[in-house]
Amino acid sequence: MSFFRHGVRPRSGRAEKERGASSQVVRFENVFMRYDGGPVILRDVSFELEPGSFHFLTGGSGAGKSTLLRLMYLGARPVSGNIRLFDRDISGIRRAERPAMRRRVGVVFQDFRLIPHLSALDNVALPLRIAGTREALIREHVPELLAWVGLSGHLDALPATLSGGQQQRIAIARAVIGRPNLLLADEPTGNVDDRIAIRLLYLFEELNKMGTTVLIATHNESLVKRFDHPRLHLEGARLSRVQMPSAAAPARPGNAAARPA
Amino acid sequence: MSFFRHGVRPRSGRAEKERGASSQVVRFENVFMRYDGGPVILRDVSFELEPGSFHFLTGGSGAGKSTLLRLMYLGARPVSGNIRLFDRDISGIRRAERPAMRRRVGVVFQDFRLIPHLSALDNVALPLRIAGTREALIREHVPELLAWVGLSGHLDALPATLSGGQQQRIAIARAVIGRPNLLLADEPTGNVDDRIAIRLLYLFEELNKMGTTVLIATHNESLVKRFDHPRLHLEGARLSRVQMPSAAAPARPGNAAARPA
Amino acid sequence: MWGRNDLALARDPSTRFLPGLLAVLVYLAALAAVGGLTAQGFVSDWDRRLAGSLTIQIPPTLNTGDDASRAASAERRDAVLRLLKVTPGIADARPIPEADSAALLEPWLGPELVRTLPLPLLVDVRLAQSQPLDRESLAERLENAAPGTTLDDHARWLADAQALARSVAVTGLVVIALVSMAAVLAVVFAVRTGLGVHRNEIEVLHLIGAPDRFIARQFQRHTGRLAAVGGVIGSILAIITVIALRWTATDTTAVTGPAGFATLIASIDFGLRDWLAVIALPVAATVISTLTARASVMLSLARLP
Amino acid sequence: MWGRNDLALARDPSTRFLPGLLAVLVYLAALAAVGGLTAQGFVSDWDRRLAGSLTIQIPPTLNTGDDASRAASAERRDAVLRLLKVTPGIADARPIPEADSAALLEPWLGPELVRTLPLPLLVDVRLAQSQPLDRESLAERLENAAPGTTLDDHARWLADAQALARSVAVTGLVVIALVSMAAVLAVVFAVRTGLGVHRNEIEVLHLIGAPDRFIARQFQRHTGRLAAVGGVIGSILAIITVIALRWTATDTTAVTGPAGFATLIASIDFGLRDWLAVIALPVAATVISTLTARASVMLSLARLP
Ligand SMILES: Nc1ncnc2c1ncn2[C@@H]1O[C@H](COP(=O)(O)OP(=O)(O)OP(=O)(O)O)[C@@H](O)[C@H]1O
Ligand SMILES: Nc1ncnc2c1ncn2[C@@H]1O[C@H](COP(=O)(O)OP(=O)(O)OP(=O)(O)O)[C@@H](O)[C@H]1O
Ligand SMILES: [Mg+2]
Ligand SMILES: [Mg+2]
Repeated sequence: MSFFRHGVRPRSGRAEKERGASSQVVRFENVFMRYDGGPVILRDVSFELEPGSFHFLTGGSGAGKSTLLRLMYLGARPVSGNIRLFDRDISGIRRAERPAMRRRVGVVFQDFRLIPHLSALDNVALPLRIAGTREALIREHVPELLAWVGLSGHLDALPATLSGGQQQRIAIARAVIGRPNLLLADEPTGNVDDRIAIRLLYLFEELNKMGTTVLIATHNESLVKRFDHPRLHLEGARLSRVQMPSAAAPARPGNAAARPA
Repeated sequence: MSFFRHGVRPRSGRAEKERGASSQVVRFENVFMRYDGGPVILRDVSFELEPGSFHFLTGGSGAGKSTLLRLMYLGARPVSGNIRLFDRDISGIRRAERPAMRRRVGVVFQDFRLIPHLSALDNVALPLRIAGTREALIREHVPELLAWVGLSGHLDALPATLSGGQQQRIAIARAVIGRPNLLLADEPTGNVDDRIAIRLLYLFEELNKMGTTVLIATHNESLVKRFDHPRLHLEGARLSRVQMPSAAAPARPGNAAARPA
Repeated sequence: MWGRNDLALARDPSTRFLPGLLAVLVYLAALAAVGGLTAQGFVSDWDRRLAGSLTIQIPPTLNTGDDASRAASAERRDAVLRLLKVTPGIADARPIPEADSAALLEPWLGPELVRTLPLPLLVDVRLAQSQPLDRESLAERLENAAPGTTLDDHARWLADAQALARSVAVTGLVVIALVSMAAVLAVVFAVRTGLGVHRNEIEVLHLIGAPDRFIARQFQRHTGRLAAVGGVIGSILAIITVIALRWTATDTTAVTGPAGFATLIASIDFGLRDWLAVIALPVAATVISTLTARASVMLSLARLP
Repeated sequence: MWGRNDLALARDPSTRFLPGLLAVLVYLAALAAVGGLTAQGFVSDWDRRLAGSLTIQIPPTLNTGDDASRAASAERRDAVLRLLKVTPGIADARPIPEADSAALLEPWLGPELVRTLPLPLLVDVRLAQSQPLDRESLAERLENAAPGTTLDDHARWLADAQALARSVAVTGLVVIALVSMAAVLAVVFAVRTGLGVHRNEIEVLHLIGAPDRFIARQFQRHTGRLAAVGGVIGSILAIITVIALRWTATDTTAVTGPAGFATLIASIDFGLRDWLAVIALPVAATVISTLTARASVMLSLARLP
């Protein structure tokens, strides 16, 4: 993936990683969350994600994984508690500043959320176009990334004419194309086979090596076991850190970064 | 699941299974399939599904699993070749007869396809209402089935307010509520954890025991391994039968019913 | 059972606008219809009034000023009036006061001349509706009673009025046709767009085995209901507008005198025909919307395998 | 770079209908505008023509028939004409032939009387646009040249014509206001519904970090373009209709004579003002649609976190 090394973002991912020692990408403090009139989904949740860390997020269906991610990409507001994103209290961010914050976060939505009338290429190019990237760069990098996820033959296809797994890979490409500081992926391998799932996880790891903090919500136990990253587990509206089955300390510095309260 | 035994369909599933010896639920003969201007997706595919059989359908992302299922629920027409459904050549079925044929097939769509402005209950009740079932029976059976898939607390929720896995379970409930003769499930466990996935497969097996022919497209290898059913595999536009890792002959009569050409 | 609540399409926010759009269009069509009917009614009323009247002219004696000729004139007038009273087919005969005929002529002759000129005596005659008048015999008997008396049946004016009535009627029809065409187009567009939002649902219903007529029924009922609501609102607004316009026009007439369109508007009276038009429009809107919805759904369905 | 092709909303089939709807509405508004302008132009033209003319009446001698009085009349007329020729502010003075004045009076006096009555001599005077006329001094000198001569400046007719002009203008304005209001409502509804289809896309763009103005720009451009297309089609159709109506009306006039509305329609001439109105309407439609799209998107966005 030469793309990530010579990519479209001028700033270096590593720089952020290095100065990240004293700061967190995400920090939850006593966060409560519920939807209007519904049950409590997060109860007194506190944790932090340090820069460059890589976590899985697990939990039963309906446990609140998507909701937790939604709070991080400013897609919902907590009922109470503090959330800090890139060292800023999100309740203090003005509306006009929010788009810039959101552009630092890449999101793979569980239901993909592709724009139906845009081709695969245009869907993936969207974050770059929003950021005002030159068209020449877009023409260079987007096809490269799409080739990497195995879609070089489908650059001009509309989402409706692609298979479920192909759509999911476009959603992933769109989330990573802007080399975000934080990547949130919600069930990113639910529609692909294990071979592609492993390839996609390598993509995330590659991005992570460049400094991106990664959080992946997944049900895929075999994937969680195969990739030796720390796991946050949601159950009964509480978040806990699950001990690795392998006692060996994780190799990457980021792996120790999650400290659930 | 008392539901399936005392269910809403007056006719017995077993009766079909017994008289099914000489007939097939699905029979493909030299089927070619491609979308307008696209590559060939199915090349000279021949196989049959006998009544009461239970198969998995595997293959890489974009291999054509969803397309194969689409041909079976009359959602697309093959370029050439013959498809027989319930012993009738589908090219000879008049338009007016197709709805009745389709009601004998339950489909779990890969992208769920729930009606966004209908509650969970109304979405699941849809096939019964189309078939003209009495409202009293609907009020009795739909909540029972939704409880079984773990959604008793969400009867009145709109799809948009449900988690990915919850939506998927509604899609499954809608496919099985009418006790179809043929159940086609496209990646039905991509958004749920293994515990729920196993529970859902038990549901399909229960239905299968009542006589329904089941075909499940899936990427979930651990599920395929755990449930000892024959597997059809799509690769390079061709369908083949995969030998079971366990040499033991399958216990159910239906398991031997797939004979790929 | 699966009757009224249907697909719960009513909960769908995107179709909220259909009643609004239909209200606007039915409103326009209702105004056009009422305007056209009124204009036509006004003209045919005028037509009828003119056709129901005659003016009789008794020529003056040429030497004015002296009392003898005045007396002679008065005598001739009375003879004519007596004759008219007993003629079958005449409802009423009323001499036009001299001041009035003078006013009629003043713009043509100037104030000076009117005062000095010997003016003819004019008698306004209303014909009876029930009985026809024998004009020829009347003219003959008038000539006997007061030689030189003429009978003006407004033939020239009538021809003009009829030509005017024709053009008003044609213009009115053209306007109504245009507005109705626009309304039908807008309804078709609106319904088809509204259904575009439901394309996915139509496909799902089709694929899970709903017969075409089941799907069409859901959407045509829903659309018909929305159209009915919009149509009724539109016609109620139109009625309110017409009543308000009449009030304003009556006031305007009081200020400017009986001139032009204000008079026309002030003369609008809501009759049976207008009520029928105003009731027919929402019904038409509902029927058109229902049929459009049905046709659109059937068209979408025909494209599906 | 991310300029014209935008979100490729143009490929979206559900917004196809907006140009159609806008074409219909601009068409209606253009017809109303042209109709209103024509009616007003017709009346003010009449106004101007009357205001630029005078009629001078030279009273007849009372004893008609004998040649002496005829000669006296002719002499007085010539004296008046000579005087008028040298009066500053008068462009032209033309005696109305006796047959014409008789025809004017015939409907009022009847054919008999007109033939026997001593008629005044009428002189039609056109005023010069460049120079004002001193009416008082003219009246005085006329009285000297031919005693009893009066000067009719159509004051009464003018008042009536002005009242009519007022009501026509008011009616025209009301109609244009109604149609415009309807058009604006329909456009707002249509645009908001069209955007309803894109609710999900707006949300996605928002969540992946597109600033509000970026999202609004996409939709307002797209909508503006559709509206411009529809508006232009509508005004072209309106122009064609007006031209077609004129043709038909000219034919009708030939058949029925110069009566009523047909004459009015036949007199429609496409002037600068009409062209401005016809150009202004699609521009207005585009601006309104663009602003509505912007407001709707901003409203959706305001609801998002
Ligand atoms: N927009 C919403 N409004 C109301 N309730 C919601 C909304 N979104 C989610 N919920 C509820 O919140 C709970 C948690 O949902 P969430 O999507 O976070 O679960 P999840 O862990 O992602 O589940 P899954 O693995 O099935 O995707 C569910 O019970 C769901 O019904
Ligand atoms: N409606 C369509 N029009 C054109 N091409 C299509 C259409 N649907 C699918 N395809 C193409 O057909 C191929 C097979 O698609 P299909 O959805 O059957 O794959 P699949 O095996 O279900 O994959 P996945 O596991 O990712 O869902 C893909 O390359 C896809 O791009
Ligand atoms: Mg989720
Ligand atoms: Mg698929």
